[in-house]
Amino acid sequence: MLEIDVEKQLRDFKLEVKIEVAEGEILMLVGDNGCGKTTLLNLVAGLISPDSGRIALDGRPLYDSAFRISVAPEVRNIGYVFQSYALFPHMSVYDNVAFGLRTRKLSEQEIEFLVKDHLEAAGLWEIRRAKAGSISGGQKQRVALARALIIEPRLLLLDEPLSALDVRKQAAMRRDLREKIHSCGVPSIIVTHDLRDVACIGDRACLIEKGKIALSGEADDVIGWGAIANSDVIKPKDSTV
Amino acid sequence: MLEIDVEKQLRDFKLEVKIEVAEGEILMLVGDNGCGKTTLLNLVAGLISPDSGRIALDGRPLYDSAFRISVAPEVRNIGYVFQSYALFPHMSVYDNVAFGLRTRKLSEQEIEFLVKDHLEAAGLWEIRRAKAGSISGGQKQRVALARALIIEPRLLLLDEPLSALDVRKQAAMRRDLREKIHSCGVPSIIVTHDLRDVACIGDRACLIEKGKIALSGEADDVIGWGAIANSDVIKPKDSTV
Amino acid sequence: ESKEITAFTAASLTGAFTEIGQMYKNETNISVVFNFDGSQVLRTQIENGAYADIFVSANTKQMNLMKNEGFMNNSSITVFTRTKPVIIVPKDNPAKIQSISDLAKPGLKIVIGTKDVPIGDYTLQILAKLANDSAFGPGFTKKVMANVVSNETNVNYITSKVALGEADAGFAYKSDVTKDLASKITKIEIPDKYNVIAEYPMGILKQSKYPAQAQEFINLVKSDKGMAVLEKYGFEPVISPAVSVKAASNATAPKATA
Amino acid sequence: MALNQVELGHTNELPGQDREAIVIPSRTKEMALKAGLGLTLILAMTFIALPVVSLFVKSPLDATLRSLYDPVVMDALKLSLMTSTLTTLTVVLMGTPIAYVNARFHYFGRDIADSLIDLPVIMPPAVAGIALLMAFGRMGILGHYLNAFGFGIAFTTLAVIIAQVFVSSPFYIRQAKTSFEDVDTAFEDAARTLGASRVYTFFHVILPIASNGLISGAIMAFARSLGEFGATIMFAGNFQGRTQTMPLAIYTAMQGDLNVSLCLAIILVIISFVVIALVKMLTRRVYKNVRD
Amino acid sequence: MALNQVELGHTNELPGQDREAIVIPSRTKEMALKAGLGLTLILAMTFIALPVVSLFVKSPLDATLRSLYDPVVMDALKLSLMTSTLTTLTVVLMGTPIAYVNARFHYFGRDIADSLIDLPVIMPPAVAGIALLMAFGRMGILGHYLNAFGFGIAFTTLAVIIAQVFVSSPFYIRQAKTSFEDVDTAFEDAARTLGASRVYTFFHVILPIASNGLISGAIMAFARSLGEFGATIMFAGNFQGRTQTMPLAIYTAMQGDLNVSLCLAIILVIISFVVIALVKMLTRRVYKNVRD
Ligand SMILES: Nc1ncnc2c1ncn2[C@@H]1O[C@H](COP(=O)(O)OP(=O)(O)OP(=O)(O)O)[C@@H](O)[C@H]1O
Ligand SMILES: Nc1ncnc2c1ncn2[C@@H]1O[C@H](COP(=O)(O)OP(=O)(O)OP(=O)(O)O)[C@@H](O)[C@H]1O
Ligand SMILES: [Mg+2]
Ligand SMILES: [Mg+2]
Repeated sequence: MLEIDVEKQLRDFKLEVKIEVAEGEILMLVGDNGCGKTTLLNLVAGLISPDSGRIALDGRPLYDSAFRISVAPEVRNIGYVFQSYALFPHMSVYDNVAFGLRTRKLSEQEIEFLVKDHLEAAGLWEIRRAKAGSISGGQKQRVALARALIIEPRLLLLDEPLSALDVRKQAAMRRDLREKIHSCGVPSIIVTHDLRDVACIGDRACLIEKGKIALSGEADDVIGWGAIANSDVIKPKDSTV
Repeated sequence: MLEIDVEKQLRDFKLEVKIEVAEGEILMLVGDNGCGKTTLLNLVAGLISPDSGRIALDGRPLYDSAFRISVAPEVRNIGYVFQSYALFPHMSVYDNVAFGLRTRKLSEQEIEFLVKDHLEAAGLWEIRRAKAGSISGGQKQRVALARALIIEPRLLLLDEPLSALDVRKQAAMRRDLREKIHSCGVPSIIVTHDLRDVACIGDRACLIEKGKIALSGEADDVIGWGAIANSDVIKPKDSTV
Repeated sequence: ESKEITAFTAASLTGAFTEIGQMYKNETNISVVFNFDGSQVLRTQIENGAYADIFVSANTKQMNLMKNEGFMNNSSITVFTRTKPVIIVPKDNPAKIQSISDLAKPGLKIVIGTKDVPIGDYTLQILAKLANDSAFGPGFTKKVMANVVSNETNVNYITSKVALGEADAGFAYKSDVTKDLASKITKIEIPDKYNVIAEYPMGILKQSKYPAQAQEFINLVKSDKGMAVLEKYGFEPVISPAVSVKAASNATAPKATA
Repeated sequence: MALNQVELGHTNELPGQDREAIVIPSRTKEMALKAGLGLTLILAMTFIALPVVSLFVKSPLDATLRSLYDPVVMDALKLSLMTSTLTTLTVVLMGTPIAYVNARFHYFGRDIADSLIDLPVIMPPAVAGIALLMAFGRMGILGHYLNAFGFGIAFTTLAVIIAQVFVSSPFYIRQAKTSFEDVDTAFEDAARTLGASRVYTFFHVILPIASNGLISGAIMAFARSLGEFGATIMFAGNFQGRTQTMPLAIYTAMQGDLNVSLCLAIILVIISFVVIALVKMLTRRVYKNVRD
Repeated sequence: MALNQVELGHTNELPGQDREAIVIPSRTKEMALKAGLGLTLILAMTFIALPVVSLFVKSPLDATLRSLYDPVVMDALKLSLMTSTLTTLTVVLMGTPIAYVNARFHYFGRDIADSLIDLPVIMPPAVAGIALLMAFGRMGILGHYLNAFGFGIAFTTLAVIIAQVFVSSPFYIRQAKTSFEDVDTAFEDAARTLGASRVYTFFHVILPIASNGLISGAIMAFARSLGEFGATIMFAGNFQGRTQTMPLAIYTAMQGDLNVSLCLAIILVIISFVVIALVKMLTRRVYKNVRD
């Protein structure tokens, strides 16, 4: 279980969030641009420090201002898809995806097996040798996803992970993501602006407004939320997807 | 009218596209990741050179391999939203949006008037002084949109311009974009993976597959295309949006 | 009318000539512009087109080369001062060197000039004389050479290293141990029978636009007033102003006359 | 993301070994790393600082202050600051386009041109001085013609600047080239589509983004020209008030008294240090405005 | 986007003024710009190349080749290449952590430490040599203790390397620092979340991304130490086979015969040029593999 209860003063407002995400639960974060979703993920990942509060995973603190604990990001065991991907520009697609396995000192054989598996599933095997800077935007996003999922993390943080995927990949990925997370049972937070993502992937959803949780509930409730009502989204009729 | 008829050998396949976009017409480009949409926009913008072919705007060639003509990008008068935004990291939000006006040597007064107008419309006026590197992803996309639209270009190239916008902004922008383009009457090409964009903004749509145009037709036909059929998208019931 | 004459002057004369230049200005209202550098560099500069009225060399070799290349007004060349090499040791003298014979002690650090700079040339001449003397012999010279840790290209490097205590001993000109350096360096005189004399010639260049004024400056240097200044800086006056350059060439350096 | 900067003092705030050690498995490693880095830093800084400090310790400071009133020293100091400033300006004006062209364009002979730029660094300074005399001196390959028009360069203040430019320009050009290479071409593309010409793009987009490296290169060139001795004394001579910069004055003083020359060296070091620190502070402020 | 690179020869392929001039309004400007840039480039290259060329023209090349067989020259050349290589290695090993720490961490006294690094550049080389003697010489502040253990540095090959490191390290450190500053921290963040420690991140992410600047800085430091004279002769002395590097051999020869010394200078320049060009070619290949 992931427990978050943090405060952080940002440039324009104060971020104050208290949420819990259970094992295998998928929490969808929605909210206006600049409301603090990415910042929240960065806090959980340990890339920035909260002003105060506590973050704990499975009962163990990752951050605790009371005890002055702050666990380094590299031992938090997180799968993080950055909003801007942050692919290593000097590495090939293959090496980007293999990176997290190499830091875990797997043998090259195991690495090759796993990477091949993930790259083929993502339709990236053909361009495995291309440098990460010379592939298309959607291909970059797929690499970022594969890179984060391959390490079988204890916690998933996905920042708009499907926004640049093509229609088919998007549909397939929604299905895959939900299955994968539920089967491996790690707490997951997914940021999105697409209410279909909320409906198709999420178990629970939170609406953030200016750094505070404004609404929270079942994923299926989202459409009814007034805060995002004037959207043109219609909930899929059947949930085969 | 924009006429495109170009060939370009890419790493994995050859791009061969022949399309025309009329004044005030909005052409939606859809297609799998890596099929060549961004590359096509770069060719039209003059950022890369085709191997051969011809690109003409209002009858005047922008590029013509037969006559060895290649008009520099800065005189093509294009509004281009880059897929990765390409905001100038050393400039504030304000200066980013004002950039295209400054190159056109408008007076600072006119610039301030116009920029204020656009920033307020995009909800960015409060963060006008923030450096482009220190704003959220969606805010960046809004800046990129404002920067491209403010110069009143002769041609609009928008590469997934709404993908990072929040739900409300997305809906508003779809409406705005369509109105704006139709009222100023410039040919426009919009790349998207969101079929709602196609349905709500576009006049016409093209499906690209491995560098070739696979299908082309009215925007409303898209849902019927088999090539992207296993999508979970349902066309909005009413077109109030 | 503000005339000035340019004197390319060996760097070791910096203090003395700056003073004499001031004297000259006071007397004639003509200023002397100095370019202080190593004699060899000054020659290179003149060969490459530098303008000078007077060339003041720290050794006869560079002056002879200039003469042979036809730059000098030969009749104007005159030796105006002398100095002689001494052994220098740091004031606290860690190696306890009292006389020339101590230089052969094994393990010393001795710095000398490289053979192409005058001080190095003189040092080798002195060592050769010692080798020929039964009191020392070739073995002595060999031991001294074995102690040499550096062949310096500039006398400054020798005095600096000895003054800082990095070298146990070195060979330099008596005049190099200035008033200020005397607090850090002890001079050990070399017996005249082994020593050589270094001569400083000066002369007017053919290209000079003011040969008369230049000659006046040379005369001032050689006058009693000029000699007094040079003496103040540790140089030895030339008793007979008529010594010719040829007689003073390195190979046939006469025994000390001072 | 400036926010993500982790401060070196950070884990000092972690709890003692006795309390929560299990939560932070990399803590000991982290500590060891920091200790190692700190040690390297201290050792290296000592290595660089010790000689400088020795210079200060072993020289009489009162004499240093007194020599400031010596007109020879004042002349040399003024000349040094003046020529080094002009040199830096020349190097920046001349070197920036070269660096940019070599970073962004392919032309015939680019690799040779690029390597040629480094040559002045390899030449021992006196050789550089002789080479300059052979090129621009009265008998020189080019100077020869200039002289026919009554235009002599060698042994003038101009010669000081030329010598300094020759010797210090490679340091600027090399760093500038690297900085230009590292500017993402996407920004250039964006500027061009927004109607900016190549020149406008260069001044308003590329130059500011590369400015960190350019400033650092310019400081290096300035420092190098302040310390320049060998090429200057050979090509420009050692004339007080005209070509005698501080390093030349130091050399000249060394003929008489080592101490005096060390005093001059200390003056040069202190004043240069102050100037460079000021430049850094000022440009950091500008840079902060530009970047953050 | 390497694709977007526009080649300098590009608009040469445009049609003549008579045909389609109206379509390309910036053509004349573009031509003028290119002419201007080309001219600047040619002028600046001439300025740097002319002295080098003069050196070659005015010296007898056969004598140059002959002097290669002189054992003094061979000794000096070997010593120069050996010491400069070791110096560059030392500078890179010692300077890289300093540059990184100064680029990424804030600690007390960082600004002073950073400015201190530049001081060796400002010192005229002979003064640097004296400062080194005062620190590490027999009577030096530190050398004094070392000497008590029978460990003398001055007048050894080690002293040559120390002098070169002292003089050339600023050039590497400054450029490395700039390169590290310019690496986007997002890549570091990504690596950390993927389980990479600080050290792993440094070697596998930051170092490769900054490599362009690091290599360029190392080349500068190498070139600077190849040309180093003043500090070396002051601190290490001039002894054939032990401390007489090429620049020292050149100065020594200069005292006797200028022509001989120029021959040696030409040898130094040619060999260094070849070495540096080779290093550049090799690293460019590596770099291409890394980047493209
Ligand atoms: N800089 C580059 N160098 C070489 N090849 C590239 C580069 N950028 C993209 N490509 C390749 O060119 C092809 C077309 O890429 P493009 O960016 O045009 O795709 P796209 O249609 O925009 O895809 P997406 O929907 O993911 O943005 C792809 O195969 C891609 O891998
Ligand atoms: N590097 C930064 N430095 C300072 N402020 C920042 C930085 N990045 C973002 N901000 C600001 O912090 C606030 C929260 O940003 P954040 O990136 O968390 O928004 P977000 O919810 O992820 O938005 P989006 O949906 O657009 O991605 C915004 O006001 C933003 O402008
Ligand atoms: Mg975000
Ligand atoms: Mg694209």
